[in-house]
Amino acid sequence: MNTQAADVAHSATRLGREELAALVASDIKAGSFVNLGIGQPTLVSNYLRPEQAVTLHTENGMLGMGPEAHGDDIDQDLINAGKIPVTELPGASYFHHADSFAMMRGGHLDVCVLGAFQVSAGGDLANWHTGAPDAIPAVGGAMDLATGAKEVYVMMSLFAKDGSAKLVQACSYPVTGVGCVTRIYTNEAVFLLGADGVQVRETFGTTLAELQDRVPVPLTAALG
Amino acid sequence: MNTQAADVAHSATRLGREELAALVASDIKAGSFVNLGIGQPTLVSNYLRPEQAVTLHTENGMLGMGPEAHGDDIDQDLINAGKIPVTELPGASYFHHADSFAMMRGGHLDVCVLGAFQVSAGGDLANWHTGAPDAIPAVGGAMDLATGAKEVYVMMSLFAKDGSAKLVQACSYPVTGVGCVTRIYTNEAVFLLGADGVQVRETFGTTLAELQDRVPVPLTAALG
Amino acid sequence: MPIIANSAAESVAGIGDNSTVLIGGFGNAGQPMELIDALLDGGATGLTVVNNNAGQGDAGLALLIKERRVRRIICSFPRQPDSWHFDAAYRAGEIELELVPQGNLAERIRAAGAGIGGFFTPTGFGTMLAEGKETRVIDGRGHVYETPIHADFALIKALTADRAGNLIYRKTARNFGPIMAAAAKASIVQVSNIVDTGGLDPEIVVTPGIYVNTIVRIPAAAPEREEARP
Amino acid sequence: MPIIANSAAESVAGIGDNSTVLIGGFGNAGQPMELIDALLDGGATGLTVVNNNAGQGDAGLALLIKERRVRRIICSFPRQPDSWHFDAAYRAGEIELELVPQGNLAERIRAAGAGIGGFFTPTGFGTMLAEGKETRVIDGRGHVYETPIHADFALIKALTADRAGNLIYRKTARNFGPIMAAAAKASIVQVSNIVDTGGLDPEIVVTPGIYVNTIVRIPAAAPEREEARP
Repeated sequence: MNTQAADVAHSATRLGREELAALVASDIKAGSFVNLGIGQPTLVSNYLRPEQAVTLHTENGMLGMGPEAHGDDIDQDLINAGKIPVTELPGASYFHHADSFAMMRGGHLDVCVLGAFQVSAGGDLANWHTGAPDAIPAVGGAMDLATGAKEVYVMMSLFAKDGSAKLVQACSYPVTGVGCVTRIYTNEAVFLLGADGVQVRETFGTTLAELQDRVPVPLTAALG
Repeated sequence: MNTQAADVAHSATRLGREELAALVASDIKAGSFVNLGIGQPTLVSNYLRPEQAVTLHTENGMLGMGPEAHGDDIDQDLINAGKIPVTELPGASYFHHADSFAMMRGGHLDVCVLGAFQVSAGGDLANWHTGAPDAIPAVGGAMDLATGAKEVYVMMSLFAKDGSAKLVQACSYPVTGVGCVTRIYTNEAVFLLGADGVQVRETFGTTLAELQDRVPVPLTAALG
Repeated sequence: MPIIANSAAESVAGIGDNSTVLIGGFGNAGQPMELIDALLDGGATGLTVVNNNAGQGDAGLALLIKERRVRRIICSFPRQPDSWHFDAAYRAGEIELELVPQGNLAERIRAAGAGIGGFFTPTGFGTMLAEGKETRVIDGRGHVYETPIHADFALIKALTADRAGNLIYRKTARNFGPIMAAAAKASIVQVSNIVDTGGLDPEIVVTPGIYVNTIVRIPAAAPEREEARP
Repeated sequence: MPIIANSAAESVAGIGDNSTVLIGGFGNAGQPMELIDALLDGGATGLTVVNNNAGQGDAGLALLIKERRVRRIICSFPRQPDSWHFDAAYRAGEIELELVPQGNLAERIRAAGAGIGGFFTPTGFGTMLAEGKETRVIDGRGHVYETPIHADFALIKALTADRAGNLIYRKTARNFGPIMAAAAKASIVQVSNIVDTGGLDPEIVVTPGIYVNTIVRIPAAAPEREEARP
């Protein structure tokens, strides 16, 4: 087993939310078309550099979305999927909902970044429903994003409040999409999911061996 | 059998092509959205009166098509389905091919007017293929129009050059659409097709009784 | 040619009990608030409503639900911090919910307008929301069969109409408007401005007039609307 | 960001043998003649071409067919008074024809771009063109199952692009452009004008730049083009 900590890049401390967002941002290839989910993934936009020329999509009908609007720039006809007023960048375009979801569902977005309750070793994503019997369900565009984007990056804490790992062999929460997640960015490590199973690209304030003790799926060090 | 000639409006002589086009035009309800097929149906546009406020659709992506363009008005980017330069009326709009056919296929056009090789008593239309084994087939938008418009009016001569009726019990030519034709305008009579079979609304230079002798489907006089 | 109604009340007067009504908007953007209010005042009940959400706060669709006029709702995201009227109706078993992934919602509405009888999509495959649905593996990928959402009426908000019914929208307020206009038997549209036929460039028309039955001019939102927003 | 090519030849240089190529245009409107000519000059063969027609006269697609570079064509209306090169290839059994009703052609291209795995349509039901296809009765009406048309490349003509690849078109030259741009892995677009990013109003963009990979500026048609028209 190729599980020696020396094989994996690591930093001394766990990442905070902002550091994690910065890391995700730096990993997005220049020129990409990207959809950032509601909540933590939205932070990624603060760390995208202009020279990356990343174009942001919002599923309510816009490409070329700019930062959150403030003060006089607030326009209630210009909001993002979280219903927060945003701005328009040069080169933006507007389109209706079916065209917007066709863009997602047709595989045209390079990356979407989503939060998660759980991700399975096979890339199943659970992020829409706690499964609680009395919960009022709501799905929004999560299933379309999970299924449609070329790459699905998940941002989440690696462990739930009860200490259980959120990277699991099989999701116990209702799934959003099957075999769709390609990367998981957590406060303790970055995981790459694929045909070779779950690979650890880097760790933060921990080692691969320590992670393997706490995460119930086989982990290997990512090559190169 | 309600086949007495006295029951059917008639005129003394057969209609010419232009008279037939004028008749079809006068039958189109005010405010209708209409698609006129290539060839003889195109003549109908010359007889639509402005107060009818009929809006013409052309399947290559336009609503609000105006008359054929001449001289300096010719613009090779503004053509009809027959690839003839046309003009744009106030209130026109342009859209792409999928949106244009969605308009046809979604049942939004009130009437389309098409030519035909044959129409069956049950409203089957044959107008796209002679069935000759060496013919190169071409279908264009005929099947979409036949299937999508709320009403399909056919304009044709009632008899082929060999004297056989083109209104038949069952089409011998390959069909374009099944049970789609609602009216047939011919040089000798106007036929209404529906649940009550084939009704003759009016005759031109002939009588219902004479027609019944020459047309191999049961004919009745239209009520009212 | 569409009818130009004199008031929101007049424009929705034809909506009877048990109608299926598509309501545009995503959040407040594109939400035809005055038409919804008129529908509430008109008294129609037993409605099936299609909207991305299930009402927010104490306005619009939320009030229709509060008054138990909505028998059934088809939406993607009913649960919001301020969806208390829906929450109460749902927990009381007094509203039926069909939860649909947002892209399936949009595509099903588009399919109705486009004359598509049904389609296969990967979205939702293998999830709770596909339970009981027909599935098919296409090119090695699981797909779910989805059907069109037809409706009697659509209530839509656009920016400007011409008298032929052509519409343009504003920014992300466009959202569901164009597909809902095409999917309903009758579309009722509130606009900020009405211009003469010919007043809109044919190249920029988003919804062709063929999809519009009734237009009513509602001047742009007054400042107090801002305060009503969550 | 799309590549801005220096010439039509450069823009199509990546199209290899046996590619599937969507070609826009209806009649001459929207036909990317210079890109087709460059494809001819480039020598790619064994192509599958999707176009409404099958070439006319002695230009463009007709020459590709004349030179037997097109193994298979998917179109709605191959037979024209001046489609002699197609006619000859077809009668010689040297080109494969898939004849598709024009609306199914458009919807199948749209489905590819929109990630739809397949759909049911009434168009063609009960006709020769549905023979051997899956059918289904939906709400009492016969439907035919149709599948998406994916492609490697699209060759498109638009009026203006900005440097982000956003496109606008001109009148009925819009036709297949927007749906082909979305259906192909790589879209190559000839435009009359290129403007800076921000030079197109976001409300009037017809094809968002995400669908555009290569742009080449070809000045508007010179007068001799007129004579080449049938």
